[in-house]
Amino acid sequence: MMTKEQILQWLEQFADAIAQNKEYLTQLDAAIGDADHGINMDRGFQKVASQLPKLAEQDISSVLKTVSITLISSVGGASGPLYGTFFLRASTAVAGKQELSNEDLASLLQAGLDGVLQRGKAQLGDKTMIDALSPAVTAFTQAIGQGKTTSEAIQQATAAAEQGMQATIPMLAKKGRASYLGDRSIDHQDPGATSVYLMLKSLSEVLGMTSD
Amino acid sequence: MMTKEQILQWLEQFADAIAQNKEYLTQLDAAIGDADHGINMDRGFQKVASQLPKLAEQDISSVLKTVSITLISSVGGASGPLYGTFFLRASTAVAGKQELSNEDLASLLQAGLDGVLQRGKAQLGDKTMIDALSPAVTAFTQAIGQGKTTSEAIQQATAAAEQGMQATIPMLAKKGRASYLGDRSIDHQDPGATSVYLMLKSLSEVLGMTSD
Amino acid sequence: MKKLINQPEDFVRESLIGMAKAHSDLLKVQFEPTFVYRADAPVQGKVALISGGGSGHEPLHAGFVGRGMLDAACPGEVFTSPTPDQMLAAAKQVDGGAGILYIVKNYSGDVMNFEMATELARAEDLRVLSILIDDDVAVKDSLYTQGRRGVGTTVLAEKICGAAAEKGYDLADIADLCRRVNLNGRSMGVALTSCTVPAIMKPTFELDADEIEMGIGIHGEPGRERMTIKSADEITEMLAMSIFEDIVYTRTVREWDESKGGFVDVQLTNPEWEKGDRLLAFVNGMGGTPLAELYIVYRQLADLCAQQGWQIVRNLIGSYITSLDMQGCSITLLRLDDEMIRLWDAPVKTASWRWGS
Amino acid sequence: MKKLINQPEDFVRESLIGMAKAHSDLLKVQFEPTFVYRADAPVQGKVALISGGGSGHEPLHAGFVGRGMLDAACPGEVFTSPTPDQMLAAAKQVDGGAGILYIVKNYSGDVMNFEMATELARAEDLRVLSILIDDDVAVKDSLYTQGRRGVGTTVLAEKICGAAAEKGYDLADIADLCRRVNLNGRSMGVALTSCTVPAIMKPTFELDADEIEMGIGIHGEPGRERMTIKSADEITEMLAMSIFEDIVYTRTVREWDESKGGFVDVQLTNPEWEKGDRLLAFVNGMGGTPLAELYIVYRQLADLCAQQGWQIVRNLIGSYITSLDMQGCSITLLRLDDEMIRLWDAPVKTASWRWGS
Ligand SMILES: Nc1ncnc2c1ncn2[C@@H]1O[C@H](COP(=O)(O)OP(=O)(O)O)[C@@H](O)[C@H]1O
Ligand SMILES: Nc1ncnc2c1ncn2[C@@H]1O[C@H](COP(=O)(O)OP(=O)(O)O)[C@@H](O)[C@H]1O
Ligand SMILES: [Mg+2]
Ligand SMILES: [Mg+2]
Ligand SMILES: [Mg+2]
Ligand SMILES: [Mg+2]
Repeated sequence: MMTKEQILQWLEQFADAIAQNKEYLTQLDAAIGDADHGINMDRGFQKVASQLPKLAEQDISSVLKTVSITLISSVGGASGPLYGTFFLRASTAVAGKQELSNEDLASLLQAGLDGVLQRGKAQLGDKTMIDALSPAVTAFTQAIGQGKTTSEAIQQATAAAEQGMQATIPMLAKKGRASYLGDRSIDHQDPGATSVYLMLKSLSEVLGMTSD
Repeated sequence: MMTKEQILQWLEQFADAIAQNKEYLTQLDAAIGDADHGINMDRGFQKVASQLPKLAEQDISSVLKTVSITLISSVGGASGPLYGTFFLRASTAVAGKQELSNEDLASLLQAGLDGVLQRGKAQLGDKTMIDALSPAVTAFTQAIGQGKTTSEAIQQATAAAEQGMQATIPMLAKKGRASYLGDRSIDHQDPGATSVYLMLKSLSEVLGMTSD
Repeated sequence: MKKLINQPEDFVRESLIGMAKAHSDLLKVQFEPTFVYRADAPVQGKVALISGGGSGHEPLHAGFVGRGMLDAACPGEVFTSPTPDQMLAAAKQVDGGAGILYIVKNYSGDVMNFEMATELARAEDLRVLSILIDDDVAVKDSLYTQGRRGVGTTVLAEKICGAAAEKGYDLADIADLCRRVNLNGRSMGVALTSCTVPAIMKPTFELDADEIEMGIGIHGEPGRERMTIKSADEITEMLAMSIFEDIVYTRTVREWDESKGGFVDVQLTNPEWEKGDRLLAFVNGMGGTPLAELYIVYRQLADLCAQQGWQIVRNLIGSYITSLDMQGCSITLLRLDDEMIRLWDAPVKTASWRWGS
Repeated sequence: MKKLINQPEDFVRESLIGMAKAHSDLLKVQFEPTFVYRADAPVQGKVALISGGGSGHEPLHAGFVGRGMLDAACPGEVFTSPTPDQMLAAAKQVDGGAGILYIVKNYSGDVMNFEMATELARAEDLRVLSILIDDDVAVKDSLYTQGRRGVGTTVLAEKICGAAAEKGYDLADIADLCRRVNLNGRSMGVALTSCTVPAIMKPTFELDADEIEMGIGIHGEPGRERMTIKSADEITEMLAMSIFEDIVYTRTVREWDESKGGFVDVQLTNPEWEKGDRLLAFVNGMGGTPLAELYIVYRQLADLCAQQGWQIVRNLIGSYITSLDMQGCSITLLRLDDEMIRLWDAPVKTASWRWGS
C-alpha cells in the first residue's frame, strides 16, 4: 500500500538522491555520452521538488501528471522525454486512485516502463535505463504475486534495478549516444540505468520507513 | 684590415651563430615580444648563407648590398628592415673598396648604426639593438684611434656589445613590442641586442683567426 | 579552463539576450519557453522552418534565423535537446498558414522531443512535418546504434530549404527537398582537443598532448577511434576517405504521415555517388580552430576530390556547427543538383550568414 | 599543442593555396613575393587599398580582399611583418591609376617595412599614401612606447575605406577618411589563454588555470597586467571602462607628404567623445573563443554603453582579427558619423565578409 504522502516523499527523496549524485551521474555520462545526465535530471527534479508543496492538495494521478509535464518541459535531452513519459503513463495508470494497492503500484510501474519502451524503442540489453527499469518491474510484480509486502516487493525491485544497472557495465550500447562508441562503450555503467536505480532506491527507502 | 674573404667568412659565421641560437633568441623574444626573433633572423641568414658561394666574384660593397636585399625581402618584422638597413648603409660606406682598412671598417659600422637609428628612431637606453650596436661602434672607433689592431679593436667592440646587451636587462623598453609591457619589460634581455652581439662576436672570431 | 561567462547556468540565456540586443532588426528572443524567431514572423503564406537542439553549436541554429533560412530556432541547454514546449510555442509563433517543417538532428533526445512536439502540434491542428538529418559516416550501421548523427549537413539543409521556403515551395516539397539534401550529404569529424561544458569546467574527455579523436560528433562525445596526431594532409585524407568510401546506407526513420495522421516507419537509402558528380565541400571548424587551418584542410580536400573525379562547385569554410571551444574540424560533402545549387546561391540574411541582401 | 598543419614553415603558404582554391571567383594568390589580390584587379580608376601584416590574424587581411574592401593583402610569416617587396609587388598589381593606400597597423616592424615599401613605390612613380592604425588604449602613452598598437579598428577602417574606394572617392579623401576612422576608434583586449605559434608549438606565454592577461595585443605579446579570472560581466566592464575613460591621446606619426615628396612628422589627436554619440560596437573573438561567449560580452557592453549615454547604432560580433588559437576577446568602439554609417552599410563581397551582394 502506498499513500499520496508517500508518493510526495518518494519524489522528494528521489530529487535529493539526484542532487547528491548529480556529479556522479554526469561523470558516468562523460565516459560514454555528453556529460550532462546529472545536470539534466537535477534541473528537472529541482523544479519538481519546488512544486511538491503546491501539490499536496492534488490526487496521486494529478501529482504524477504535473511531475511528467515538469520533466518534459525542463529536462530535455533523452532523459526528459523518457522520464516524462514514465510519469505520464504512471499517472494515467492510477487515475482516480486515492491510495495505491500493490496491484496499483505494479500497474503504475508497468505502464511507466511500457511508455519508456515505446518512446525510446530500446530493448533489454541495449545498455539503457531499460536494463534497470525492466528487471525492477518484473521483480516487483513477481514479489507481490508471491504475496510479499509492498516494502519487501519494492526492495526486491530495487535489488533487481541495482543488478540491472551493474549488468550494463559489460554491455555494448545500441541506443542513445553511447551507441556511437561501438566497443568503447563496454566497461562503463549506463547513466540512465543508474538514475533509474536511484528512483527505485528512493521508493524503497520511503516505503521501508512504514509498516505496510 | 679585412679582406673580402673575411667578409664572407663573417657572414657565414654569423649565419651559423644565428642558427645555433635560434631558439635562444626566440625565447628571449617570447618573454617580452612575440617569440619570433630567432626564427626571423634564421630565415634571413639561411638565405644569405645559401647565396654566399655565388657572391665570391662580387666586391665587398656588392656582397653587403645583396645581403641587405636578401634580409629586407625575407626577414620581415622589425629586425628585417633594421638589419637590412644596417647592411645597405654598410655597403654604401665601402663602395669601391677591395679591402677594408680599420678606418673603412669603422665607417662601415658607423654608417650601419646611423641607418638603424634613422630607420627605427630608437635612442640609447630604449632597450633595443641600439644598446649593443652603439657602444660597439664607439669602442671600435676608440680602439683604432688608440692604434689597436683590427683584431684587438673588434674584440673590444664585441666586449662593448656584450656589456650593452647585458645592460638591456634592467632597462624599461621604449621602442619595439617590448615597450607595450611597461614595467614588465624590466629584467629581460633584449633579443635584438643579443643578435647584434652575435654579429660582433662572429666578426671578432673571423678576425681573431688571422694576424693583422 | 576559462570562459567568458558569468554563472554557467546563465550561459544560454545571456548569450541569447546578447543576440537579441545585437540583431533586433533580424530576430526576437522569447524565454519560458525559450526560442528565437524572425523579427518579421509569421510570414504569411510561407512554410515556416524550425530547427533546434542543444546549445554549444553556435552559430547553429539561432545564428541562422532570418530571411532565407530559419523562421525559428529552439536552443536547449548546452548539448541537451530542447523540450517539446519550446518547439510547440515556436511553431505557433511563426506559423504563416502554409505549414511548418521541423529540421531535426538525429540524436535520441532531439528525436524524442521533436516527436512529442509534433504530436502536440498536430493535436492543436498545426500542420507540422519533420525531417531527420543523419549524415555522420563515422557511425557505420543503424541496426546496432542510434543511427547516424546529424552534423554538418544540417547547416546546408537549413540554407537550401530556407531558400526554398522563401521562394514559395509548399510544405511537402520542402520536406522532400530536405530529405534529399540529407540523403546526399556525408560528414566526418575529428577532434584535436575536447570541449569544456560551462557547467562542468573540465574537459569532457582527456586527450594526450599527441592524441586525436577520429569520428566525433558535436557534443564532446568520444569518437570511434583515438590515434596519434598526424599531419593536416593525413587527417584530411582520413576524413575524406571515410566519406568517399562510405557504403550505401539504409535506415528506418519515423516520419509523420499526413494521410494516416501519425508517425510511420520509413526506410531511406542514400544514393550512390558517381564520377563527375558536383559537390559542395564544407570544411567546418569545431569552435576553437583557427580559420587558417581550415584552409589548409580545404586545400588537400580539393585535391582529393579532384582525384576521385568529383567536381567541387560550391564550398563553405568556417565555424558553422561547433562544439563550444573544441579544436578540430569536420568535412561535409553534399552531392548537388541544379535545384540545390540555385537555392544555395539565393539570398540569405541572418546574424551569422548573409549574402545577396 | 595540436594543430591542423603540415610542416610549420608551410603554414602560411598552404593556407593561402587553400584560399586560392576555394575563392577563385574573388581572389588570386601570388607567391615570391607573396600577396593576395582581387580577381578583377586592377580596377581602373579606383583607388586601390592594400593592407598586410603578420599572418595568424585570419580572416584579417586576406579574408577581406574583394569588392568593397581590400584590393590586396600582404601576409607575412606568422606574427611577422611582411616585407617591402611584397607590398611593392602588390601595389603594382592592383594599381588602377587612381593611387594606392597602404593601411598599416602600428607595430615597429610593419611601420618600417611599409615605409620602405612606400619609398620604393614612390621611386617607381606609384602614387602611394599610407595611414597608420593605432587604436589600442591598453598602451597609455606614445612618448615612452612604440605608440598604440593597431588592432580592431583596422577591420572597421578596411570596410569603411573599401566602400569609399568603391564609390569613387579619390586618394586624398580616402586617406583622410581612414585617418578619421582611426582617430575615432578605441580598442582593448583580454586573453584567457596564450596562443601557440606553429613554428614553436608551445604557448607563447604561460597563464595559470585561473589567470588572464588584460590589455593584450594580437601577437601573443604578454599584456599590461595579469590578474585572476573574473566573470564575463566584470571583464567586459574592465575592457569597456578602459575605452570609456581613455584620455585624449596625441602622437606623432610619419605620413607621406605629396608636396614635399617625402615622409613628414604629423601630430594627431583623438577627438573627445560626447554623450549621445553614435557608436559601432565590435566584439571580436581572438580565434579560439566560442561565438556564444562573444554575445555574452556584447550583452553587457550594450548596457554599459547605454549607461554612458552612447548609442550603439551598428555592431559586429565574431572573430575578425585573431591571434591564432588564443581564447579571449577584444572590444572596439568606433564613434560614427553619417558618412561612415553609409559606407559601413555598403555592399561587400570577400571570402570572410559579405553582404548586399
Ligand atoms: N532510446 C533510448 N531508450 C531508453 N533509454 C535511452 C535511450 N536513449 C538514451 N537513453 C538513456 O538516456 C541516458 C542519457 O540521458 P541524458 O544524458 O540525460 O540525455 P542525452 O543522451 O540526450 O544527453 C542514457 O544513459 C540512457 O540510459
Ligand atoms: N624601433 C626600433 N629600433 C631599433 N631596434 C628595434 C626597434 N624596434 C624593434 N627593435 C629591435 O628588434 C627586436 C625584435 O625583432 P623581431 O622579433 O625580429 O621583430 P618583431 O618585433 O617585429 O617581432 C627587438 O628586440 C629590438 O632589439
Ligand atoms: Mg547526456
Ligand atoms: Mg619578435
Ligand atoms: Mg545531452
Ligand atoms: Mg614578429
